[in-house]
Amino acid sequence: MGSQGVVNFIIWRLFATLLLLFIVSLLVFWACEILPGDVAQVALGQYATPENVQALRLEMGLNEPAAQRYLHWLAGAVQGDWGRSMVTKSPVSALLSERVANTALLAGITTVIAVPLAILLGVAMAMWNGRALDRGASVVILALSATPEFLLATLLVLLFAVNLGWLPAVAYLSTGSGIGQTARALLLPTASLVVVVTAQIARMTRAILGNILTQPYIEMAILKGVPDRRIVARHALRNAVGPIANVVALNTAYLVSGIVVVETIFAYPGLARLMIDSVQSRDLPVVQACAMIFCATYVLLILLADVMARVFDPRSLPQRPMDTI
Amino acid sequence: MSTNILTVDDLRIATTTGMPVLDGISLRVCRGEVLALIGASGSGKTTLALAALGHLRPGLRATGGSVRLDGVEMLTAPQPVLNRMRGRVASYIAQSAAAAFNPRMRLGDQVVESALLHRSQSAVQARARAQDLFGYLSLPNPDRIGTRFPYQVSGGQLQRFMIAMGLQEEPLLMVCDEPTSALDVTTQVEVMRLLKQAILDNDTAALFVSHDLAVVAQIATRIAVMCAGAIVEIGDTEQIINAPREDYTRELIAACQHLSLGALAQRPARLPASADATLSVKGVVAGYGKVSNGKPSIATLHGVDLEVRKREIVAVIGESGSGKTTLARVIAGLHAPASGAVTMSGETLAGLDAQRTAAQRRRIQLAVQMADTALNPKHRLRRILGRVLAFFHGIKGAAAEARMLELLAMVSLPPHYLDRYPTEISGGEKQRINLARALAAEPEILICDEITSALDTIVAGQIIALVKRLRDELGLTIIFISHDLATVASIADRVTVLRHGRVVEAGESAEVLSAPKDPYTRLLVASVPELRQGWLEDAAAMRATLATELETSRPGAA
Amino acid sequence: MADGSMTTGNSRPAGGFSRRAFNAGLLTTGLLAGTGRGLAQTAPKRGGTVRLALFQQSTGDTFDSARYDKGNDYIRGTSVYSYLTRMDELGQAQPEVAESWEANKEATRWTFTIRKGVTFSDGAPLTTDDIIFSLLRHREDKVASTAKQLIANITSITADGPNKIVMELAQPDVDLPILVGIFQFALVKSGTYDFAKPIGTGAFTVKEFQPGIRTVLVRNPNFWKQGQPYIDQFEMFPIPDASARANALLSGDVDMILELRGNAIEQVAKSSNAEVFVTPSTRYTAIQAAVDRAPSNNPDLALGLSYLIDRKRVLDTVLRGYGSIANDHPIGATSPYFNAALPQRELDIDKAKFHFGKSGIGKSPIELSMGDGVLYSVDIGQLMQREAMRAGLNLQIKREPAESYWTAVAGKRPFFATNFHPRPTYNMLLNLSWKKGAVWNFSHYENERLEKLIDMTRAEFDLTKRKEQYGEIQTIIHNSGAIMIPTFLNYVDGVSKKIKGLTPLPIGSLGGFNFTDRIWIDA
Amino acid sequence: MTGASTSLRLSPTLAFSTVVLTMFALIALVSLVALPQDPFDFITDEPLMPPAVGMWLGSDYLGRDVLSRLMDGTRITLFMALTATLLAHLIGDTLGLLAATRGGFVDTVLSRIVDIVLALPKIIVGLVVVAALGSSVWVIIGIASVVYAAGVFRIARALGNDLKEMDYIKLARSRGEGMGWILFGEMLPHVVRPLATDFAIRASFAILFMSSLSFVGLGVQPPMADWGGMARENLGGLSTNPLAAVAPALAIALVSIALNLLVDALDGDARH
Repeated sequence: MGSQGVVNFIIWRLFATLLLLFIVSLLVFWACEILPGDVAQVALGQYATPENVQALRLEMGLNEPAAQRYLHWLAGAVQGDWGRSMVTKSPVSALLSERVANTALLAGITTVIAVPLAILLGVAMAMWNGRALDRGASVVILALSATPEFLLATLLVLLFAVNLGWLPAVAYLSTGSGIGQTARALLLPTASLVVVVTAQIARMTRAILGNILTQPYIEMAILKGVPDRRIVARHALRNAVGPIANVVALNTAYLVSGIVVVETIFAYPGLARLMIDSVQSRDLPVVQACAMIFCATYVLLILLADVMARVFDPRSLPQRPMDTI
Repeated sequence: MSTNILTVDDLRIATTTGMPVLDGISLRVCRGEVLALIGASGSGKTTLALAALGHLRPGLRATGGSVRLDGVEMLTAPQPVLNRMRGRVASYIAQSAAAAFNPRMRLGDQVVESALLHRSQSAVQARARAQDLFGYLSLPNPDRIGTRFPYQVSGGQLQRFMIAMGLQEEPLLMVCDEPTSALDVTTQVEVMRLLKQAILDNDTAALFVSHDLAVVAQIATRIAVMCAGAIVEIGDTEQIINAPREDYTRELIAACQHLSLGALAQRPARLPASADATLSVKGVVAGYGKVSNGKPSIATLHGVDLEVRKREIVAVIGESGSGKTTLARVIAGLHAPASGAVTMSGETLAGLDAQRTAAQRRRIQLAVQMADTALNPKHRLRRILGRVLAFFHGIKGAAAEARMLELLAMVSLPPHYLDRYPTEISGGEKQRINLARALAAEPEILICDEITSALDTIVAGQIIALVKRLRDELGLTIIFISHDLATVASIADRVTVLRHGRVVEAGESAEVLSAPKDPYTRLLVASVPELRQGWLEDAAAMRATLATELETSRPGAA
Repeated sequence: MADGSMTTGNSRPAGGFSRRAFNAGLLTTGLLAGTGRGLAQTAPKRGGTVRLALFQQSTGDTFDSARYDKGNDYIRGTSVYSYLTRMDELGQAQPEVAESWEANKEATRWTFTIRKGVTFSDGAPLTTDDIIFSLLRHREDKVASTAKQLIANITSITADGPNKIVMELAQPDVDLPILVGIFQFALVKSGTYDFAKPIGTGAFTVKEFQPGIRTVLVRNPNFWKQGQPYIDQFEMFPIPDASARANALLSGDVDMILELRGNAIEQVAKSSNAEVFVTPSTRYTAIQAAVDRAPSNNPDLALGLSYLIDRKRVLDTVLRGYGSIANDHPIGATSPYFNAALPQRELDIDKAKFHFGKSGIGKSPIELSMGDGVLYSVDIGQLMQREAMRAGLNLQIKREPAESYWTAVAGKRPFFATNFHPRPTYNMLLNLSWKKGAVWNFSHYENERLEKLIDMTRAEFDLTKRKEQYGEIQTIIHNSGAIMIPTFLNYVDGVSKKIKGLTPLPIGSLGGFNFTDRIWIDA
Repeated sequence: MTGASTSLRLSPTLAFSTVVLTMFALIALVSLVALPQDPFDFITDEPLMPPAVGMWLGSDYLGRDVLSRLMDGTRITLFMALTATLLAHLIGDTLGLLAATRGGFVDTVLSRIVDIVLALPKIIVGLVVVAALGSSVWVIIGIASVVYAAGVFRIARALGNDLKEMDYIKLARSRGEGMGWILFGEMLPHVVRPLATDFAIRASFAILFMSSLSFVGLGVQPPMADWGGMARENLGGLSTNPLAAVAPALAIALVSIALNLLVDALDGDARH
């Protein structure tokens, strides 16, 4: 069943991904070039005297032509060397390691909780379409997905951390803090993210299933005496895998790159915050690394979703590989 | 248990907005009998069929009457009860198997699903039963074919799976909704035969919905003629066919006879056609995928020739996959041929309309099968026709208005239709507009691609008549593409038979259709349903003999 | 006050003048009354971990004292490094690594006696070479020190025996002992330029340092102060969001936080487990005019603007009363140097109108560049803009992105906000911000008389003369048309009630950013 | 069409959403002419004062009238969100349909560009642009519109791909019609509804996106305040005057909910 096709498809897409990353890296580089205030200046900040700046520029090799610097970076990146942070002087990889771990942890936990929850919810809503559960759930979900993240998070903190004192207000992880401690620390940020993500995915799932339930083969199933639940669970869901996987992928990507607000409120040292700080300090190598990670995550997640869709689709039609990145 | 399996009493169904769909229907189906529901689309026959299973489509509700299936009141029965009845007491066979099978589930699983749900058979029994049925319905290697997915089998085979699914639990009643109308004629014969056989062998009763009297005549013991949500006439097949009481029934029969090979006889003498070809197609090869040295990777036409003389109607016949539609699109310039040439009165036409001159584009017009997709549902007819006038002839305002009224008259539609949307007119009327739009360009050559195949018999007949009239009045040259010999017989001067992208036979339609040489043509001819009982058996027999011949004559590629 | 009692005796006055009078500038009445803390403390307890939440998040965190410009760094510095001296609550230099010091009559030659037995965290002894390097490296270009200007007056530093160093000054400086104790002049190993793995003689050693994420410090077992520090471990990490920071303190996740804002102050004050730690100071947020470009080179504009500031409202609404009204110059009202003769500027639409009329600005818009990076500037700006409407001035606030603020905005736009921590001496501040070409002279203001006065104050022994000089300085700055200082901002921090030993110091948060070796947990 | 109008009258959700939306629209209009208080003036010396007579939502962190600022913010917020979404659709729809009908090179290039935009985190894009151009109403609108145009593009393209298979499109092209007519004459009428649906939902996203922009300090210039900005700047006051932060957030939620319900209602009615 076209497993060969799937493999080729993946290979093609990975190639496309590399291309995309290359273009993005160019873009990011260019953007950092045109930003006001150059790295050396920002690094020296308030005290920059012209000669200091010159000295630092020299040290950072900023006086080389842009193209040369980019190629230099590229050469390194290709060999897996992300260069050194211009601000901390430490290797980017070292700077990233903990952040990546943190982000992965938070995104991971949230996904593991939110995705099944959301899909179950969406399916349930589709099954009891139009009944009390459906209506009630959709309004709640809507309200939640419509509240600004930062308010949601702050309210959670006020309630559970400040007033009840059950949970820590910040997701500060000191090195070597145990599982329990970590879990407690992550509970609130995870909770607020779960709420946001669940709301999104559940809504989409419900919508997707809703469309599928109008298909003729669903009517046929009804006329075969298949109970509603089974119809949704067996007949509809199979056909919904593709689109749902896509929605999940998008939301997961968001969890990796888009959760600045939550990271800020819970003082959680994640990638998104790092990228913002680095953009602000014009720390190009770090910005590049983050951008690469974010784009790669996004593209690969989407790829994963498409593969899922194909695996569940008996006819893995050979389609133009770039088409659905 | 009474012999009455289905009893419908004064059934009334209306849309949620209150428009009546079924208006006081009463009928009964007894063991082993096949009741056919026949009527034009919109007559409510499908709604009735579904109601027999206690199912109303969204937007419909029962406003009165009762439907008793095997003693159970289906309209009020709770969902669990319905679920227990469906598939077991009464099964459903949908019109389009292609759409009715879940694309993501194996056919075998879908066939046995209800049996397993009902626990009426153990998994093993169910599989065995299914395999028997597959064999019985002469599906290739029945023991393994169940593991296939819908997209892996042909349309005809899908329909057989559908029937197998209907028979799986040996129900008392099979509800068949146009089970063959989506099939090619030759396939239709086989499927019909199997279905009929199955019904007899299982001593099942059947509610058989169809718009084609000829088809119905072969299988039904009784026929109910429906029109506008009511039963016009109900009686034994014999009586309905030979001694119809109601005018509407007579009309149906007339249309049916008109569209049959019999029509060859009373076809009017052809007009004197000028000897020179207006349009000629020479060795056209076309298909999809990359073209390498004049051959596409997937070819649907392998070197097709076609000669059309002025003011004659040339029919191109073939079943699905014969490439007839591709040919139409090549001529119209919608599909660039890999090699070969299309010339119109001397001048060679570019492959794609983009490269053709405005004049050339105007002189060839195409009317396509699906009127729904042919007319932009968001445009009023005025806009649809007006655009063409403005585009080709720069006619606007009053002049355009006048011209449009002419066109409407030409296709015999009332003037006030100009303000309607395609969604507000019937299928036949859409097809008329479809033609009118083509005429608006004042073409010399009109290509009609399956323009009747989506229509009910009576309406189809009217459209055919219209086309003929247009040819006579406007002296159009017409390329008439169809899968249905009956239709063709009643209109074409000459016929070209396509199979797997090759011309298997061509000539004067009288000769080709009355004395076909090529076995495939013979098969086609034999497959045209005739309005007489027993035809089905003859056709099936004929088909069997021809089958072997065909295998040998089969072109290697396809 | 362990160190205080231990050392004051050794402090020998140089010359005949009273040290106590010295640098009285920073004395602020009610300083100790700022909170219920101060001297009345129970006996120190050892052990425990203290967590501090910072308000600035920056991957630019560093251990290179020459690059210090944030509270984050100062605290890190005072914990890991030692200094020659340390300023006490009364604004006096107290011995640290320098046991004692004395100056010649003109205060141009200073001799410091170095404490024996001070060792680096890696065991190496602290030598005079190390000390000399630690100070002089700030002259080097490649070091790009933030203290370049401050070291400029020291012409030479030489060792006199194993435990004495001598500093020669270009001009007399009676406050040198205080100067050599500032955050930048941390004592490091001679020849150190890479501070990724800092080695100091301070109370703590670095267990973990992740710029922008966290710093974990642990007790330095062979710290030269006996029995100190009291706590085993000190962690600091940023919580940039103000309300989140306050919540973290209230929920007990951290023990100390920097910079309480707005309502959070009352919240903490009300709470059972934490309290507000106020340090009255002369820290200020100013609106400066770049006098080297139009339109801001027109003094009437700046003067006009200065009458648009409702200082009372700034104090009440923006600062919630945690500050004091200023008069467009950096000297605090409680300082003996304060020039009471200068009329206090107040909100005065008519005066404003008059100056704007004089400036001929008319309806053409004036841009006021603010930034979230500059404390309260956006709020003050909004207040000013409101009054500007009344005065018929088209004043527009521009909130500038924080990152490029100090490079692309401060000193580059006509009117912009700046923010200053007080220095141990006013003289240092003036040197840094009012001298031609000084790094903090964002206004690019040049005034020879002013510069002369600044040098004079540094050399002047006589308090009354100094008062006059400072008086004139205040007048000049007040009328310079280069700066508006609406109010002085107290340091308002939050501290858990179980933290003891903290005493306010008006040069920074939480005891002048210098507290880690003195605090203890009293649970 | 007739069926639509009938069910329009029935649906309660539709009633709710239309009421809410019109209410905010009115507020936005009213805010142009009259407000209870001057939204920029410092009415009281007591910041974050709880509601009182004359200041029905209390005061904000600078002692300004929350209600007046909320009303003023309604105009700004809705203007920015709607303009941004509108622009996003103008760009996305045209390019999407074009990519679908033209196919080939045009399609590939456009799709790749869109991939890149989608692959980059929105906030980061915003941050960089603001860092480069400084923040102003129009810059923010620009950012939002570009970011969302990418999403719109994909939808429009998908719709276009279905449509271009329709015979009436093919016939029109074979007639020799130009792109203009194909896109706007033949296709547009069909995509209007689904795109309108998308518009509503996207607008609600835009509001949220802009609020998170304000959160990271990339919002509009003070003293102007959009809802997000207001919620943000008064977040510290949850203890004394929660309304100062919650009211604007509530407004955001209300509008988004209303927009979504509107869509659901219309779609539901479209299905019948």
